[in-house]
Amino acid sequence: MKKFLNKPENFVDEFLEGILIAHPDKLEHVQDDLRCIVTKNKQPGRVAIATGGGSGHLPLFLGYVGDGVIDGCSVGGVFQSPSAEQMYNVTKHIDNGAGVLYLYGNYGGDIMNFDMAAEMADMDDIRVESFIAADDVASAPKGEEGKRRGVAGIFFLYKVAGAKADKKASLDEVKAVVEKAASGTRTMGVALTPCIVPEVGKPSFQLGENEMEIGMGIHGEPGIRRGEIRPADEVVDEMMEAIVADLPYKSGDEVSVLINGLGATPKEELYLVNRRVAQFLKEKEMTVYRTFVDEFAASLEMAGFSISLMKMDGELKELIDAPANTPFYAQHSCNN
Amino acid sequence: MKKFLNKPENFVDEFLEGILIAHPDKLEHVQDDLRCIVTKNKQPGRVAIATGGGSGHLPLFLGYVGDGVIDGCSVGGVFQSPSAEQMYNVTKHIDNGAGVLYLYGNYGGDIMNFDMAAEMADMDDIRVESFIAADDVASAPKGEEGKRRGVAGIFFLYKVAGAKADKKASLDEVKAVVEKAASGTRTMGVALTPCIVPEVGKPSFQLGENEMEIGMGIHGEPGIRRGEIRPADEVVDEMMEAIVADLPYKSGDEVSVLINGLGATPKEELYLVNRRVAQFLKEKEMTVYRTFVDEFAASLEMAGFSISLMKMDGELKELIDAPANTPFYAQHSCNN
Amino acid sequence: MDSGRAQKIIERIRQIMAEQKDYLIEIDGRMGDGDLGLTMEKAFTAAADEIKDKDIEDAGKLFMKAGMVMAKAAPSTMGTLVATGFMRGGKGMSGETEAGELSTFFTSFVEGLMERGKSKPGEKTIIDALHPAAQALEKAAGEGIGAVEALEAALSAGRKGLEATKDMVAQHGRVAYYQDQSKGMEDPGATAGVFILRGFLDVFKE
Amino acid sequence: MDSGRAQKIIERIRQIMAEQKDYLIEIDGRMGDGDLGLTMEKAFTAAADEIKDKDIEDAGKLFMKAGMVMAKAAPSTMGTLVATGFMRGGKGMSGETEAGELSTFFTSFVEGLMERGKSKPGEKTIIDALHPAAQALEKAAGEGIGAVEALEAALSAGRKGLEATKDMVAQHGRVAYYQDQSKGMEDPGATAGVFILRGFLDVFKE
Ligand SMILES: Nc1ncnc2c1ncn2[C@@H]1O[C@H](COP(=O)(O)OP(=O)(O)O)[C@@H](O)[C@H]1O
Ligand SMILES: Nc1ncnc2c1ncn2[C@@H]1O[C@H](COP(=O)(O)OP(=O)(O)O)[C@@H](O)[C@H]1O
Ligand SMILES: [Mg+2]
Ligand SMILES: [Mg+2]
Ligand SMILES: [Mg+2]
Ligand SMILES: [Mg+2]
Repeated sequence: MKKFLNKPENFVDEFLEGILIAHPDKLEHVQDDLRCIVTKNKQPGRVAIATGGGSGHLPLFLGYVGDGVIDGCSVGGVFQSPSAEQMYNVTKHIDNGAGVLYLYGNYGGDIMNFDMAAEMADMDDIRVESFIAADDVASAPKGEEGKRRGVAGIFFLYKVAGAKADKKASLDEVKAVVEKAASGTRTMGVALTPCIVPEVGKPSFQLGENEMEIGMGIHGEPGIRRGEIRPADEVVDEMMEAIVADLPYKSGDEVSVLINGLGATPKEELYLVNRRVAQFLKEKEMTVYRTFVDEFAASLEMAGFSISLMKMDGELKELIDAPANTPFYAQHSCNN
Repeated sequence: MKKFLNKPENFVDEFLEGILIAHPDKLEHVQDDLRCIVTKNKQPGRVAIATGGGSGHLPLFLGYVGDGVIDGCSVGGVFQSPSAEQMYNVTKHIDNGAGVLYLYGNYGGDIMNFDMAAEMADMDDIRVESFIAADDVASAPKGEEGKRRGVAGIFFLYKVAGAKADKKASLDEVKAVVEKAASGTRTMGVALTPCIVPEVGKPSFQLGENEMEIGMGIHGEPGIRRGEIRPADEVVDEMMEAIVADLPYKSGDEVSVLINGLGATPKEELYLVNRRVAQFLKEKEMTVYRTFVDEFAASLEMAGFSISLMKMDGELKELIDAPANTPFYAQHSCNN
Repeated sequence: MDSGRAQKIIERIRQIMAEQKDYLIEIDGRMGDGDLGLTMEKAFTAAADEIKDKDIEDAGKLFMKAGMVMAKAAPSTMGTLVATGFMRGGKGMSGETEAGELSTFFTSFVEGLMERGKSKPGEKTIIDALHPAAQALEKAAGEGIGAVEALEAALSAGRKGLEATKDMVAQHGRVAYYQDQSKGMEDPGATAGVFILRGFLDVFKE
Repeated sequence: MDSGRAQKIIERIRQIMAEQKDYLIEIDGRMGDGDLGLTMEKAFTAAADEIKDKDIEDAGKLFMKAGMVMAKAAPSTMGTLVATGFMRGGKGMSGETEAGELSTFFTSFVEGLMERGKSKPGEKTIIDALHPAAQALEKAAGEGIGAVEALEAALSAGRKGLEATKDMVAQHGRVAYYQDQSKGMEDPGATAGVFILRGFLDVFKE
């Protein structure tokens, strides 16, 4: 296991300390719990957005806490849910009196804990609504969308939710725009190498020297096809066919594109992938509104990437283009 | 070689295409040469800043072309210099009538080509000044600073130069502030795994299963010590001792910190490193002005990181805090 | 049930989970992430430590407290489910006889699981072990049978339920991504459910 | 020198570099990045292709053109140096005799290298092969010796210079990071310099 670590059991708390030290103007933690990260810039009256999930996916989840995006995040162990109590403590802290939207990925542990946290918040008369991101096309067939995993597409949802909340929209309005955005968002990933959870110390799965797995989840969940590595353009085409067919996205649609690195894949390769994605969309007579290429939802040092599309409309364009200023993601307004 | 590629010989041009497609509002290329990347937002009267170098280091070098930073970049093959003619074409395009600063890293091929380009520009009566970044403490002993490699610290120099140029400073003033910033900037890196140049197809060096190399360059140049992987805090301490002793940075100094991932190292580990860097500086009674943690100067999929310090003064603080908006780096003013 | 017995039960389950840790890791690791052994050990260790010196008179309250501690200590899927089970079971526990208390405890426990997990019997989960066990306890309590015998019936029903999970297709959690491949294997959560039943029985048999 | 001969020289060096590609990769790879074989092949292939059908009367202009093409095609350290050498050599080439032309060509070539590389003899570079070669040519030209004999003397001086690089400590390029470790090995750039000399001699000997 080649990693920069001290004691594996301190991994999460130590990197959280490093994050809080690096961004003292933007982030703080609730009470004595490093794992409850909240924005320093509370905005009275604004709907607050909370997320949470296991560690190991930076910038997910806490990286989007900040201006224009989300307000708080509870942080679990590597690939493990935070506790309901932590979520509840974040909720109490970030609530600006306008209610809190829980926006997180579709994983059993997270769901149960967010449900428990919502019940606790309810006892405090904090209004909570929940939306569970489930954008991974590869994780369940069409018709069973509710069973799908939430992956990198959640970046789009955070961005849209935060921008809508900034406009002093109500909790229901924020949730509604997230629902709309999510209904047009689909993702698929591919992995070349596994990652190692520090406390486990060995890879959770193996891929052969020339193998890739299309559709693999960000914790190494099985994908839809394992096979020999193919030229990048062919890999992209296979993924895009599946993504585009799922919604389906059609000729004339305008979409935003997110190319997400899973950890070890260089930016050069991500942009090489973007080239083919753009060509593919052009061939299908779709237009690209905005393109985002970087690591948004990683899986430690896994090599691989995912492609997400979000169908755009006038409102979503405005929200995607609104400014953002978080430790892991900054954007000027009308940024591209 | 596990990579997302088509033909290795097309790697550079294909990722450049992907970049230009992703950022159509910000970037364009000169004439028919994809490898001459320039900002779309020319600013009459502003000193222009050009850089260039081999591919494989994204966001270096072209990633900083944009508002508030640099104006143009010539792009070479992987780890290879671009040609003098490409540099010259970039120079001609970006000159706003106030002269051009060449700001690039200390590598033989780059120097010779930038020198040739400067001679060509001179024939066109474009005033060119050059500054060669050489921040890597590990690459030559104190007293031979001029032989040192340029690595991630160049990010600080770009940022400072761009912000100074934005203030309508003259070419000499921009160069002077870069000289000042560079005189207080030092970097050291450590690598755990090599990377593979697509056209070569195999790693250029080998590190044992439990080995790290402290001081390794971003093309795999030899470092100062190869040995067993140690706990992260010990690795950081060893690097920080060398960096701090070199300038030297002293008690009472205020510094900005840059933790740079070399490619495969997860952000979690980079922040874990930052925790110890901050502790170390505190023990030495230095204060941290700003902290930057991300990939700034990568080496494809190499695992490892580097630490850079820049000594701050009032002017440098103002320049570091000025806004920036490039495809690979955005910052609001007074960002942290 | 006095709270001393409840304390012993938690402690006994802690022992069993510690002994079975590697086995749980192994069976969860076949298709899941292999954390179940760690989770169960962590949950019951935290609970046992917390309630060891606590002066709680009421056994139900003690189980609730144990559940709350587990939720903090082990917020993974099974950690949260078992925590919910103990909280709800402790809250719902009532009755004149020990068998009656055990019946209401496990009935509420399973209700809690189903609500929290949005799941029901037949979906290859811990519920498939504990739901038949709760039914067996209810029947035994209705028939006026003693606690040990009632728990023996419950354990046997739980084991049958566990065996039956082999033929089910997983609907929840990571293993659900493997769908049909999960056929033929026992559900690891149901295995942990059987261990919980055994912990109760062992203490009552002392 | 007529431009047909200059054309043949470039073509001959292209052949040699192609034949020696793997060898150059190997020796550059010991401490450098191993690209030298690729660079030299690329540079001379591009130059040979470019000037093949060009109607340039003047041999000096043809060498200059070859240098300009190399600079574009192979902008690495040695590519740029050799390109500069050909541009400067072609520009500086003059004289009544062939040996005189060769002498002025290589003297300017080496001056170009030193200026461009900010380097001088003794620093374990291509200069250590070509500087003594240029001196040998100057001497031969002064003595009125013919081109073939002059180039034979130059090649032999270049080979001696190459041999002498073994004892030098590298001051430039990637290999300089290895400092003392570079002792005992010939400089790969100087090796390529000897190949260039051989290309000239081979054509004059035809
Ligand atoms: N929604 C659910 N309802 C009831 N039980 C569930 C549910 N989801 C998972 N389980 C149980 O949890 C077990 C897995 O627990 P655990 O290993 O903690 O989950 P994971 O590691 O996937 O988060 C399964 O074997 C199953 O018995
Ligand atoms: N400044 C310099 N002046 C003269 N020759 C140099 C200089 N730097 C390097 N060389 C020559 O270039 C050779 C290496 O060329 P090349 O492999 O293209 O360099 P790199 O791959 O390091 O950019 C060295 O062996 C040496 O002969
Ligand atoms: Mg990376
Ligand atoms: Mg599990
Ligand atoms: Mg788990
Ligand atoms: Mg070389």
